[in-house]
Amino acid sequence: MTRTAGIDVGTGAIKVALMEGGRLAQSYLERLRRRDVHEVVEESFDAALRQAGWRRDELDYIATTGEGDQIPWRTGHFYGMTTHARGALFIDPSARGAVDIGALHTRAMRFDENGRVLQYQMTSQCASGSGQFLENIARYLGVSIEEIGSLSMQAAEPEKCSSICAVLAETDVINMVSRGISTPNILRGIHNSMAVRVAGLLRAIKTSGVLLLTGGLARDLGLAAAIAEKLKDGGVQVEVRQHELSVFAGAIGAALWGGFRHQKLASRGVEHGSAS
Amino acid sequence: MSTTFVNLSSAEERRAAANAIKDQSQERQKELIAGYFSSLAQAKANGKKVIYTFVPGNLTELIANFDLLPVLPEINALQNGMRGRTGDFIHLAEKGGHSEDVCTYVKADIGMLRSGNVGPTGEPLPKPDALLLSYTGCFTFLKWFELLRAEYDCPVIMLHTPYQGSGQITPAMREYVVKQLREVVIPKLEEISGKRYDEEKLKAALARSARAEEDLVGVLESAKCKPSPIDAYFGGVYYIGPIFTAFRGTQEAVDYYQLLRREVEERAAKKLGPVTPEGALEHERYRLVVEGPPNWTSFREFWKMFYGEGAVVVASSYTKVGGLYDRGFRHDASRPLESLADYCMGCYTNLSLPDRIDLLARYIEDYEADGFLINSVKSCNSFSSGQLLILRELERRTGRAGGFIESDLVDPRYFSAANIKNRLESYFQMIEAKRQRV
Amino acid sequence: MECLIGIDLGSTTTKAVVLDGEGRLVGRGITNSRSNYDVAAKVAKSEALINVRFEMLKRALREEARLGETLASFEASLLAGYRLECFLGSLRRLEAHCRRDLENARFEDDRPAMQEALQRIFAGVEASARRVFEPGSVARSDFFRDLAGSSYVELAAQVARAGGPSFDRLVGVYDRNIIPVENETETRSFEELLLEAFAHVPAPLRGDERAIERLLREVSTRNFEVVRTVGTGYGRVRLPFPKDCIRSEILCHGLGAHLMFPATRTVLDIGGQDTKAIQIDDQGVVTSFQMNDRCAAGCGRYLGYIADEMNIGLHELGPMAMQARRRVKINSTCTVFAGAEFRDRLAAGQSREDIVAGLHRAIILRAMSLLARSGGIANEFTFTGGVAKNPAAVRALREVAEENYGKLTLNIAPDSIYTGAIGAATFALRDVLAAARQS
Amino acid sequence: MSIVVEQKEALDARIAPLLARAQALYEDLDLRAVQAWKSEDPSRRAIGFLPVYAPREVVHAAGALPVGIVGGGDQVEIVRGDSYFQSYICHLPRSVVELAVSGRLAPLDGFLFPSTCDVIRNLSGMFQILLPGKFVHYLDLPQNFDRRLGGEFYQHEMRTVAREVGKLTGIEVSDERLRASIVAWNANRAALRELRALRSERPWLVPTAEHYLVLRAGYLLPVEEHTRFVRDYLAAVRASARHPLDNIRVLVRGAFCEQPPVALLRTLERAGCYVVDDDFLQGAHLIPNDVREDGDPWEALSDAFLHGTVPTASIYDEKAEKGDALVRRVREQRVDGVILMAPSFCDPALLDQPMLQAALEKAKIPFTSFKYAEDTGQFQVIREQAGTFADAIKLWGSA
Ligand SMILES: Nc1ncnc2c1ncn2[C@@H]1O[C@H](COP(=O)(O)OP(=O)(O)O)[C@@H](O)[C@H]1O
Ligand SMILES: Nc1ncnc2c1ncn2[C@@H]1O[C@H](COP(=O)(O)OP(=O)(O)O)[C@@H](O)[C@H]1O
Ligand code: SF4
Ligand code: SF4
Ligand code: SF4
Repeated sequence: MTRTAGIDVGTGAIKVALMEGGRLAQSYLERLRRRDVHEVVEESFDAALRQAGWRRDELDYIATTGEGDQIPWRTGHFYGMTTHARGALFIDPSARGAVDIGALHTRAMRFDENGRVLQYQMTSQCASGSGQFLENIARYLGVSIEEIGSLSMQAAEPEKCSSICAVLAETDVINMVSRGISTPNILRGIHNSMAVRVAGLLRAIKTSGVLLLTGGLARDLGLAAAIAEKLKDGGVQVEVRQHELSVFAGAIGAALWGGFRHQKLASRGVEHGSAS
Repeated sequence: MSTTFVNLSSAEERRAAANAIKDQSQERQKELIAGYFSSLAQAKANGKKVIYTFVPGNLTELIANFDLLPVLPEINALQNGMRGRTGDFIHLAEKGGHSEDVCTYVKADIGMLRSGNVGPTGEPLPKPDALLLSYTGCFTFLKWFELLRAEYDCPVIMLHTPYQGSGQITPAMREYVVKQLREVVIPKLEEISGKRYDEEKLKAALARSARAEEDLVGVLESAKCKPSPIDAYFGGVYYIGPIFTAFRGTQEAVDYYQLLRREVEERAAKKLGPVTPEGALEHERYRLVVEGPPNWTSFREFWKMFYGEGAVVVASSYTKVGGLYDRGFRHDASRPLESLADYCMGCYTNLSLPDRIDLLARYIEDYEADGFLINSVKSCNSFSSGQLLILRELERRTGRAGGFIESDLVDPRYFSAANIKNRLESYFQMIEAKRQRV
Repeated sequence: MECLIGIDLGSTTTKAVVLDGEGRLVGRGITNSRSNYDVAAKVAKSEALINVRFEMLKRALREEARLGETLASFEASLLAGYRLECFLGSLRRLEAHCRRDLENARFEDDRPAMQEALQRIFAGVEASARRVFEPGSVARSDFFRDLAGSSYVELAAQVARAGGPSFDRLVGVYDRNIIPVENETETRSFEELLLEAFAHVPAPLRGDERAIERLLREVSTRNFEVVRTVGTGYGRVRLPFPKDCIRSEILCHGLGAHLMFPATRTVLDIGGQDTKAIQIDDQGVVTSFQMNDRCAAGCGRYLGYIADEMNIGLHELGPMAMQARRRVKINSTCTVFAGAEFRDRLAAGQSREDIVAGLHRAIILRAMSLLARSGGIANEFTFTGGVAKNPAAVRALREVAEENYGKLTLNIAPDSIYTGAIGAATFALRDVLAAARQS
Repeated sequence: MSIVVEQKEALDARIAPLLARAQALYEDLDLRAVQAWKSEDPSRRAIGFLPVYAPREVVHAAGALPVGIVGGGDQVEIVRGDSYFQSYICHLPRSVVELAVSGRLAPLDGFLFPSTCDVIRNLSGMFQILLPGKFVHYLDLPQNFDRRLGGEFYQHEMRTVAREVGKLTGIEVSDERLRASIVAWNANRAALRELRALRSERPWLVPTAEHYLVLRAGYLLPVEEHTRFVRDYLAAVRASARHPLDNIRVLVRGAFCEQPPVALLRTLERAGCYVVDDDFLQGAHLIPNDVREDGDPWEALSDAFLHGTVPTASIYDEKAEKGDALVRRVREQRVDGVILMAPSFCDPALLDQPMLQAALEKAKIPFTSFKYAEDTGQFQVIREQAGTFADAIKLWGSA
């Protein structure tokens, strides 16, 4: 059976997915926390293989995505939106759209039942509304990342906060706190402002049907709710979902595409080992 | 009671008198504009054909010559802006692939079209029978009509108007435009309307235009009085409404401007300040010259930031976008097509940058302004590109205080009230500080 | 004494100065404005007035206390004791808040461990504070938040490593509770504080205790009449002042710079969250200005963020950049992206010093475009705001300015952070004089 | 086809010096090349022209060197240029002003501002103020394409330019001289056509960034020299051992005025896209085919402009054909998709996009779009967009 690996090199974390015959055999995540990327990639890949009891030379294809095109021992590289779309489809076969909210960038894509990306959109050079942004806010509020979602869900009167700079947010947030606004209301306000940006991207790609949140922030229920609400207000017919594997969508997608390429090349009798 | 005989002693009475004066012309202006929009709504029912065209360099008299009705997309956009409809329209256009970066008039128009082409007054707008591109000084216009052509699949009549790059209208430029009028525009309009071009009729209309223009200049120049009886920017946009849109060359316009001028002269004689949404301005603290269009989505709020501080705009370039009359140009029945050509090429945004600076510097001196302010709108490169150099040159040449604020025409996302207020506040304090020095 | 006060409610710090009737600068106070603006204004103002009293006290001591050569040490020791008392006051309030927080349900499982951990941490913070406030030692910051925060975080890490509750949990308690503490003010009067400070002064320095105590009490209760207060700054609209007591920060900065350097024609102020470029005439009247805000790129916070990313103190950043050898051009505008670019470049083998210098140059280039927009740089040129304390920023500014505008006199005053407040106070003085002339 | 492998070729010994020269010219913001050319003969004059298109033949015929001014790219630090433009105006004019106020345009004796957009239009007035005494001319290109109307007007404009430049050089532009210039440019056009054909046929021989640099050299070199240069480059790459990569073929549209940084072009290629056709430096190939060499040369130039230009955002699309023209081009060039890439805040390019998109959608041609600025320094977003675009085509196409 074909064994492939997908490695998603992000700005916040490294994600590894090992696939066997179209099934997810192993997943592994390691946060970067300001460490050397290449070292963490090596470590995480080895850890994943160890957990699965595999050896590197048993792999038919090692696919990278994200910032992974610099990894010398990859077989091939696929770009972020290609892999997130494929991964999303794997995780939730009814999904036709995905939003990947990463540490710095947010990407939205629409795809067909084969995982072929039809349209996509990505934020540009301002980190307002990014994952990093939310992380900073949580830090100023003394809330751990895991708690954000459930706190946000308790909000009764979300605070209005439009386009806040990710860096100056500190002041804004502290200001809100000192005005007596509760943590849930602040968080939901922030979620709402992020949702506006996401909704903008989604509108641009004209998505409809089931939308899967992928990437690190997919677990954040508050954000998911905010996005769903924003889309509903905007008259967009979308069902927003998330999944515990969401964070691995890129890695899974890469591994799947690797398998696809492997078959295609093998069927043509093309030899391929490592890329270099 | 006739206002002329009131003894204007108390502020209360003065305000009452001011409002009484305001009413007549304001009512008349509202009627004219409302009448215009309902005539558009009924155009098709009345068998009238419709020409879309733009404000700068508009050929209203020529369009009327063929009994056609002009629709002005910019006016729709700005009226929609004042009514708070443009945010959604712009959104809709951007959703359809229009960039966030481009002129919002275009997007507001496209958005309105996509939402069923219901005009600002809630009445439907007729489809165009042709698009008349009579001013090409703004490149966005070219694109705008290319876009509309794709939407409506109707002919575009193109009049290329050369730019006054060297600061003047040369004979070659005039000849080129007249030739296009004669050989392209008129034949096409004849074809669309099925009517013959009637030069005598045009001459009569141009003569009426000139009369209204004379009175408009009188009104705008009344701001040289101290205190100024008008606000030549916020109030000014109401004054220019009829003549810049569908009414130039009509008797209605002649009458309206006569009435308006009379009222303004009365106010001036009584040393009354301009009318604001909160009554007559009591105390004129700052006299300003303003360059650039206003913001429409927060027009009232924006205006209040001025009159709230006692600032009166005594001259503005925006009131010259649909024709610059205060340097002597008038439509001229004795040279009909030539004067139309000069008109098209003479609107404010067709002036070279050095010429714009000269004009503004003259306003600052002639109207004895304390300073000048640039409202730079994101939409309009025609206006905005180069304004920072204008600012610097004016400061250098006049020594008056210059201010710079940024907003947009009809995109509510680009009006930051707090920011503008902050800047204006600092700006007024700056004028005050300068004054105390002297 | 009659005095005038100017308050500059900045986005990062709030500054207050006190002028006497002759317009002499007699007191300065600063605090961080992160929390409540009213409180910040109040704190800065009382700090400034306390500063005035300390000056008076010094004069009184010099003239009356006959302390001889121990006078200087006595003053230093008294001041350090005073600072320590204030710090400990805040620390106790913080501890109380934290302890109350532990009653929250989320600590059900590990309350005793948390209590014990807090016990150790607070004891440690207090001990280190006593070291920091030794007379003559230099503190990393003037603000309780920064000082207490850094030593709390350090100790929390130790406690966590030693098997206590997790670091995140411990720091979370701090983050939640520092905010209310910042919004409270000291409850003890100046007199009480001063007497407690006096208790910290070592015996050999104390001299005639009773006489000195009398003196301390007397100065503490001297009356000031604050004739007028003018407010300015980013947060000025939130000040509870009548409108005519508020001036635009642009005007205040212009005037303040003029007072410090009368030949100034161009002023650049880089604060925490906004940057201003101002042109003034020979009387300090603003002739044009430009400012930007709402985006951290190009403001002081940009460097602060980078320092946080690198886990070093803000004050270390400039000296590090001074060691650069090569010029690095930073591609990202956004602060957060610049942080990521910083890591990428490190990974690509570029030196920390060079990259950090590139970041300094980037913020200065943003300031240059603002300056250019306001009308360029005319001689003399004054640099104010917190970032003027950063030597690398100053160097980059001088370089770029001279490359483009020729040789210049670049002024930086030790009081430069108070520029806006000085302007505001001077406006207050002028208002009073004008009113006097009128009547 | 093979797996994506980055081509790490040691530059061919014949190509390397040519590229080094082109790169040096590209970086020559002080116009040292112009200074050198002028110093050979003190009577020589050089005239700068802004994007998009100017009839360089006329300047040449008047004895002056036409020099293209296309901004400062990512090479100049903008210190004063920003003070002239609000943040919502494209980047090109600010670097042009930066070059002007820092004295780097001093070797030029005059400037032509062809009608391109409102920004360039107003920039002509700004130059009149910033560089008093210099010859600054706004060149109105016709938007009416009738030979008798627009044509006559344009000929009048060209004659004005010829007269004014002639005053600087002391040369009167005769029909003979103008015809000779047309011949010189026709030779250049022929060389460029050949280059473009080769690139379309075998894109791995002519990488986008190199194509760009070669074209760009023509904005600084005398035309005859540039023609030789293009021919040398052609010969060198034809003889090289470059081999194809697993890339898709794309066509780029929208970049007609402000130029993308060269690193961006490399990014596109690295992300898996061979650019086989583009509109970078549009002015250099706006009129792709030869201009008539017989008859009245003024008329020939005018006719070429009226009827021989490729559609571009700053010329009125009289016949509503730009969408069809793009689709036709896509078919001719056998590309897999189109990248619509416009400068931020560029009204002409961005207002054109919805029309181009509509045409592509109708023809079911894949496309992607993004914005850039001449000083864009971060390519992550562009790389991902282009890469995803290439991925989709590769995975689903025949690759
Ligand atoms: N013709 C006019 N002349 C002077 N001022 C006018 C004129 N028309 C309107 N205004 C001023 O502008 C304000 C806004 O007018 P308008 O937009 O018509 O109000 P509304 O929002 O009630 O429709 C009015 O309150 C009035 O003070
Ligand atoms: N010792 C220092 N060394 C370097 N930078 C400093 C120092 N102190 C303050 N700063 C910088 O100054 C900024 C605060 O400046 P300030 O003028 O007080 O801001 P504001 O007026 O906006 O409150 C901080 O963000 C920091 O970047
Ligand atoms: S760019 Fe300016 S002149 Fe042109 S359509 Fe827009 S607002 Fe009007
Ligand atoms: S606003 Fe903040 S997040 Fe956005 S670009 Fe500026 S620094 Fe970055
Ligand atoms: S990039 Fe676009 S807007 Fe800018 S100068 Fe060129 S054509 Fe004009």
